[in-house]
Amino acid sequence: MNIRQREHGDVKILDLQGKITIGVGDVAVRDAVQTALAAGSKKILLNMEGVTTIDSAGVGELVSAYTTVTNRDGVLKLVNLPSKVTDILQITQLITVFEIYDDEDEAVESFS
Amino acid sequence: MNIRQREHGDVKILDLQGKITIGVGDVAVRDAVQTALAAGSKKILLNMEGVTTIDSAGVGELVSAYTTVTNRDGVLKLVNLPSKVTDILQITQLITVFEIYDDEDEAVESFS
Amino acid sequence: MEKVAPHAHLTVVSRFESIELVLAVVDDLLKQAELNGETRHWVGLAVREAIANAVKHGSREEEERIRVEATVEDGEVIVRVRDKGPGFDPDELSDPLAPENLLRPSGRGIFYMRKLMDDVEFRFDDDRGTEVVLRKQISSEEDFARTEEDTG
Amino acid sequence: MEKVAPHAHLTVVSRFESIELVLAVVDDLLKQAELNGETRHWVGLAVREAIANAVKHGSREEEERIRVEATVEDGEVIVRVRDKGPGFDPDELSDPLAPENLLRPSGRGIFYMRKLMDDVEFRFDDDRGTEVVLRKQISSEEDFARTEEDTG
Ligand SMILES: Nc1ncnc2c1ncn2[C@@H]1O[C@H](COP(=O)(O)OP(=O)(O)O)[C@@H](O)[C@H]1O
Ligand SMILES: Nc1ncnc2c1ncn2[C@@H]1O[C@H](COP(=O)(O)OP(=O)(O)O)[C@@H](O)[C@H]1O
Repeated sequence: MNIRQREHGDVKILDLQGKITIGVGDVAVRDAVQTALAAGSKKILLNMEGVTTIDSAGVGELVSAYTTVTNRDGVLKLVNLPSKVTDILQITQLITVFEIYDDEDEAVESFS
Repeated sequence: MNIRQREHGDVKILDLQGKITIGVGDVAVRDAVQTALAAGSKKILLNMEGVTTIDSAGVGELVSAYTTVTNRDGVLKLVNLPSKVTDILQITQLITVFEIYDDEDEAVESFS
Repeated sequence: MEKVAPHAHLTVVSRFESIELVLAVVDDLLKQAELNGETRHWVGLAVREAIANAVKHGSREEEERIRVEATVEDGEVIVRVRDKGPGFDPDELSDPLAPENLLRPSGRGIFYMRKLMDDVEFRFDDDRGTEVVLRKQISSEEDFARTEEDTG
Repeated sequence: MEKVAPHAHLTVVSRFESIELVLAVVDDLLKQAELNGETRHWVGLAVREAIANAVKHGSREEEERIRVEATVEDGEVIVRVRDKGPGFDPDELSDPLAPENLLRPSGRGIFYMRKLMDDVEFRFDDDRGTEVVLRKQISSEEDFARTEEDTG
């Protein structure tokens, strides 16, 4: 798991690359979201384009990120889901919990 | 196997990195030596510092490189052998066949 | 001459770092059986969940070992993951789709295994420990690789 | 509770690319047995040679399978590599140290195996194929890892 941070206006974009799986990727996602929150970001967009595998621990981490950000009056959204990630979120009916976009510009605009 | 080429005067130095093992590294070494010969190099120094593993196919490739270069009136020498490479050449009594140096400058000078 | 079915059986240390090694072995096996990348991905994910559970819930001591056995035979992938833990009651599992569980950070592993495989069975034995057996029929056309590239 | 010795048994496709997977599995096993990096390197090299031979000399058809079995038990590493080839006569091997062979590009694999391991045995069977059994005692202090780092 490799995470790059970018900013687009007041939206913090985290580009997730690789596996969000137990013991490695899951912790990396948590840390990146915590760091963004600590730095004052309230609008966080996870760009999932580079995610190759996500397991139940990774899904749990996405859910935790979502609830943590929401509890702090922030907004967390997802963009560019590979089909393998969509399928996995679908199976546990989380696809309707997250706000998901196909296009980054559209996602960024939706925050304002 | 990763091979970088350098020149020091008329000595062609090949920095070998990684595994010289069957099916991958062995072919890479052969190609690099052939390319150096084709480009007119007669003095070839194999820098073994980055070699992590060598198997019998790799040893065979070193021997072939040695005989090919020698047959074309060239000179092939080795420098910076990790102990695992030295041990392997020792076992098959090849340590005395090759001209081996501990120091690159010394090795380069020895060609002139 | 005796036929060799794709088969792997190995012990690994009970820690998350072992997952990638097991996955590499299982993936190679599924390639031997000429399964396509899609099917290999989903079977691999079920195996990840099974090993993660063995590591998380299946140790009585530090750094115990987990046994993994995988075969592809008679049109079926079978993967067994065995740990030394005390086991659990599969009837007591909570439903991850229940509204009160939907936003919980855990509790989805076995649910995924069941969705991704045809059959998931748990066996408990005081001496042998806990075993999960994952099965998937691969007789259907859609699981097989169509091209060389697809198996790569 | 039943004791689990470090153990791995797997089939791989007979091609050089399979070597790294087998080596990863064997190395993990030797780490489980707490052998140090040096010992793991040399055992690994002997295993490389055995698999390379099975791939090079041990196939009757394209892409046959090779079986590998590795254990560490009672202070001994045992690795078996079995291929489907016709075998050979170990008494007919040429000596790589003979002056006329010293500069030959091949013929050193078995010699290395014998130097790196305590015992190398070949078994031939029309039905089971060719098997090489590599053994190394690890009772001596020098094979064990002294620190955590050494096993890493
Ligand atoms: N190998 C195992 N040994 C003991 N308990 C297990 C094992 N696998 C699963 N469990 C139990 O089943 C529960 C549900 O597992 P799972 O659906 O994978 O979700 P999670 O592991 O995230 O809790 C676990 O919390 C645990 O109590
Ligand atoms: N698994 C095997 N099946 C058949 N023949 C083998 C096998 N392993 C070794 N041999 C024979 O033994 C010879 C010597 O093997 P080795 O010392 O490893 O050198 P090399 O493989 O470089 O020739 C080989 O050339 C081959 O004829």
